[in-house]
Amino acid sequence: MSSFPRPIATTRSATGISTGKLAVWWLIASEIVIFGGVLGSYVMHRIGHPEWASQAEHTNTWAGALNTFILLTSSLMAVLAHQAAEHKDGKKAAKFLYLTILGGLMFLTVKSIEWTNEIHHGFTLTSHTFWSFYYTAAGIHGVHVIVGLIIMAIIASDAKKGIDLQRVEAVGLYWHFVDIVWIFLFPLLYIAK
Amino acid sequence: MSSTATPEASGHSHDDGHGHDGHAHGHAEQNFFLKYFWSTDHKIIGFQYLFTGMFMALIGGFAVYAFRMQIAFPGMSVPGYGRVTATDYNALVTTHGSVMIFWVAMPVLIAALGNYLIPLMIGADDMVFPRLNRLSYQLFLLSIVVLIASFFVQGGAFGGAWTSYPPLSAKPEYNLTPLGAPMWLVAVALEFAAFLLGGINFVTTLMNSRAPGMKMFDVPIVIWMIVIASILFMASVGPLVAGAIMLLFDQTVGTGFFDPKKGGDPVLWQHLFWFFGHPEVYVVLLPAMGIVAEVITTFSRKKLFAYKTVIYTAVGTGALSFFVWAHHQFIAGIDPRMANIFSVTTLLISIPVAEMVFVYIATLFGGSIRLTTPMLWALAFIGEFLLGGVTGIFLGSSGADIYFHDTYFVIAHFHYTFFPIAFIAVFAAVTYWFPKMFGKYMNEAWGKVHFWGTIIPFNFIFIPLFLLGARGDHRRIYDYTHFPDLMKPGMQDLRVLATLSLVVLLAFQVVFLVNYFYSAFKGPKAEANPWKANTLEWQAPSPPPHGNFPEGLPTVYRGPYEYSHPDRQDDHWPQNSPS
Amino acid sequence: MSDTSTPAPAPGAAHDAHGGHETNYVKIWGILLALLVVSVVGPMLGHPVLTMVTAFGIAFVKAFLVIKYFMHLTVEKKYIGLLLLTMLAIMLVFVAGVAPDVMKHEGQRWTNTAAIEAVEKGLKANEAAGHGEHHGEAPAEAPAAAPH
Amino acid sequence: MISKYVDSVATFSGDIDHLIWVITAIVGFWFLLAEAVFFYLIIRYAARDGVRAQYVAGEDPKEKRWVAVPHYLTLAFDVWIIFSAISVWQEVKQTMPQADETVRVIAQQWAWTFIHPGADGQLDTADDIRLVDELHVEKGKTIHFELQSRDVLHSFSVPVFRLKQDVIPGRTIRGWFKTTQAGAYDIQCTEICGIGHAIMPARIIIESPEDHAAWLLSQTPATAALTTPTTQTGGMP
Repeated sequence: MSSFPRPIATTRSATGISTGKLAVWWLIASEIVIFGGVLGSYVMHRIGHPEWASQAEHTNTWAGALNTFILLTSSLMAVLAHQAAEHKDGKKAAKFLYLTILGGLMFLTVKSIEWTNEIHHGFTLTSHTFWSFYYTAAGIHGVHVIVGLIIMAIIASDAKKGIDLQRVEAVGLYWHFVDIVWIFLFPLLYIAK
Repeated sequence: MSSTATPEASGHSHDDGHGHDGHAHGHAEQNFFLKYFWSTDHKIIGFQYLFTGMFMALIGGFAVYAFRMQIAFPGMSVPGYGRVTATDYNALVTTHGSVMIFWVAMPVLIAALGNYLIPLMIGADDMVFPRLNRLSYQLFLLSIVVLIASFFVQGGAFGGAWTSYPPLSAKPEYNLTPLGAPMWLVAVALEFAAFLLGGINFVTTLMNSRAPGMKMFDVPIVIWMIVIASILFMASVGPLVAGAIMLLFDQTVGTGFFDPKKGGDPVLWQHLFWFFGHPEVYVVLLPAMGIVAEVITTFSRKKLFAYKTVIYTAVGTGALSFFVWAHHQFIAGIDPRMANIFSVTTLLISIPVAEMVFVYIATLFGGSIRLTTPMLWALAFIGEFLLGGVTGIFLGSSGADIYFHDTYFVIAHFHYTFFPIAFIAVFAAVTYWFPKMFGKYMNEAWGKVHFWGTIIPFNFIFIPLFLLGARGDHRRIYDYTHFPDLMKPGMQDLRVLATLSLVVLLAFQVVFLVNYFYSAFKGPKAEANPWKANTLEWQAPSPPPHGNFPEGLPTVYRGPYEYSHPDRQDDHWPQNSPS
Repeated sequence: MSDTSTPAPAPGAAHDAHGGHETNYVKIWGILLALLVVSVVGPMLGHPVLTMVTAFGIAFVKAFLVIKYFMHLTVEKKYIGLLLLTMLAIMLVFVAGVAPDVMKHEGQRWTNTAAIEAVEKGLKANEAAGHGEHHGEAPAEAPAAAPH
Repeated sequence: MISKYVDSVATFSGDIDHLIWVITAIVGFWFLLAEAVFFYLIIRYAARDGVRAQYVAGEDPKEKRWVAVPHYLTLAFDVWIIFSAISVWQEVKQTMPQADETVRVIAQQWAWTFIHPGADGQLDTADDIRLVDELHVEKGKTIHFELQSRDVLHSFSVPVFRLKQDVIPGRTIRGWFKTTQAGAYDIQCTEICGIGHAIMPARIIIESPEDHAAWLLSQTPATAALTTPTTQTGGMP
């Protein structure tokens, strides 16, 4: 990582916000509209189709709640990693990032068990448009989780060596955003029945 | 002025001495592949986008040649293509539309010029995320590979128009392109991903990496415009990205997001598409406007009239563009009451755009205008775009749109906007920045031949199409002989006139290509600032080396348009000149 | 995108504001978990309006807590918050423009016959499925969900 | 202007033509004025030896007037156009005058089916007349139409009425027209609907009351049954 010569441009900060963090804010801004598009479409359909309630009933609230718990906890780990990075403690930051990654992996595990179960009961992507939305929205979110995990693993291994500690905060922001999306997916897909 | 950036200036001068120079040398001895295909240098990536865009323009141009020949001479074997069947025709129309917008206008106006110009014009040595930049181009290239592959798969290329309305686009039994349709959609989605990454890079670079002393209101208009356009793109494309995933599932696994039989709604796609599709018009318009601002100020030696007004109108246009999308759907089945609201917002958006054009015309007042090739292109942009702009009023007026919707009037209208944007302004940019890009001059005489050989046929293509549209010719019809009312005397003559003009226009592009590539290698050597312009890129050597400013990154003392300042002997005043 | 040439604040200043609150994060996490429990328990009371309030109201509170305390948006530059709000507003504009066509199944001079049939058939099927609770809940869905 | 080339056959087609004329006059005036100023400035301020360009920032309100005044005028003319456009829109798309007859128009890849109500004037009765690619209406009658699609999007466009409405599967979209003149004219599909988009023309035949009555007689239920279009257009579901 450090072999790449970083241009002076990257080190400038006319706004006072570090470049990486500023970019993540813009990334989050553009993600809001992506999730907004799919969730907006879903909400409009859901309100227009009260009969979908009978499909929504079959979602597993407990799995959703467990995943919310896991993501909230991993968010806590991410913010603790950020705190450690602030104190220039790369080792500690890496430790918390690995815990965050563990949370993400647990989230994916719960998700796959849940989906396997649902697919076994015949609720597939194509069985009903409710389920199409369910799998698409949660699937897009899941892809974000996976991407976040990969990036976090790279940053954690750097942070352990004390390199680029400012990135810990940036990836944390992204992770909190992924968490917030789930905070809204949870009531939309699981609770509103 | 410079004091505002002191905390950063000190850090910068430190970097300047060490990191930067080592950086430039580190890249000196790369092999050809690494230098041109794996480079993270913003200028190389800009060139990659530019040349890829030019290549795609050839594809788009060939497609329009083939299907226009079919319209003018139904059933003929088109030289170089062969017989155009109905399936071919739809595929060609779709290819032309999507290629020209997604793979020509977007990469050239935003990605190529943005990459090349942003670091140079704000006095930085590169983009803030060079490797992200390279990834963005690679994704873009991948999207092209997918698109071109889709021409050769079973069933052929997608033929459901660039709007890709379901259910036609969603089901193979309707569109008969079981592979072409999903591949087209994947290509578009990859292209969006590439530009999202690029856009984040652009915005961050401008916000954080301006030269010391450069305030936001010292930034050249073209950079403002490219960045505003990137933001517009980021804010509008989201729903369509989501929609593309949904449509892809509809096509490949059989979900029913847009299938009324399964509880979906085809109208939803139209909204998702145009919610992006209309801001997209301004995404490409604004950079074109920015190019014109640079060129006309340089060649009329004038300060830009009301610099801040231009920025405010650009922001206003961008903001309003989120409220107008459904004017593409007036008669497409939306509730007629909504059409009233969208008609009002649509006509209101004409105000900031008109004001921008007025500002440019006012800039010419009191100037010292030299009609060089880039200036001719920039002026032609204003002159031609005006017609494109005013004809939009017909279509934005809901009542008149009932008749004009989906006719050739629409086609002529948006080509009077898009051709000036994607070609006239781009030619202005390419010829204006050519000495900077290659350190050589283009041939001026051949440049003017190409100019007139493009502008005159351009008008002879699209004025006939306005007339045909007013007489009821509707779009995407490969053979009008089935419609008695559309074969009245004179109508086919107009179609033939448009087609022949197109052939002439395409032929004249050869002049450009020869002039461009010959001059790039063999043209007379150009100095660093041949046009005596103020902006920072002209203060770097031509062509700029890796790292851009070998004598140290510049510090900025004033705005970009201080031409003919009364206190100065010189009629230009570079942004980085201390006095 | 306001004028961004203002000098950078001392890098530590903003961070120190939350640097010292090491226990705070765990406390916020505790609150978030408590809210999660409420949002899961809410629907068990079986009142549709209450469900909506606990589900979505609490989601907003949770999101607010994460944004304020974990993402430190409040100590970030103002325009970052404005940017995110603008994006949300854009989505509201989108939904407002689309809802009359997609969410509603009937309008001036048009009827979404397919959707109306699907709703009728679906509701009948739900009723036929026999569970009393389905019967009670399904029709209540539409009015309860409307505010969102 | 339009009617010189395309007949104007419905009651509202003249209003649309008039609207188009109004817009043409307004934007045409502005377009020519702007181009005239533009070319004048190019010629007047062409570079001359020894003449230096002026330094005008354009920030002074006095200078800005040159842009601000046209800007307010644009707004004023926009308002004029908006009011004219919306009044026409409301006439064509938002009002529904009392119907004399209702026809059902069913689009599919790539044919139109027109269901006429027949002698009793009621749809969905035994004497309905189903015709493919041919719509018969009586001159001067107010006709309501119901648009439906069996597969993809189509668009019901009658240029001589200046009328256009997309047809969406899953929806029924209603509209109206009232003819003013007899004759046979094109009905076009103006929304791309697959490879047969260009071979989806139909004709509207506007007949005088006598001719219409004769046509109605010729389409007795017995013969109508024989020409039922489902067999001709294939078994699209």
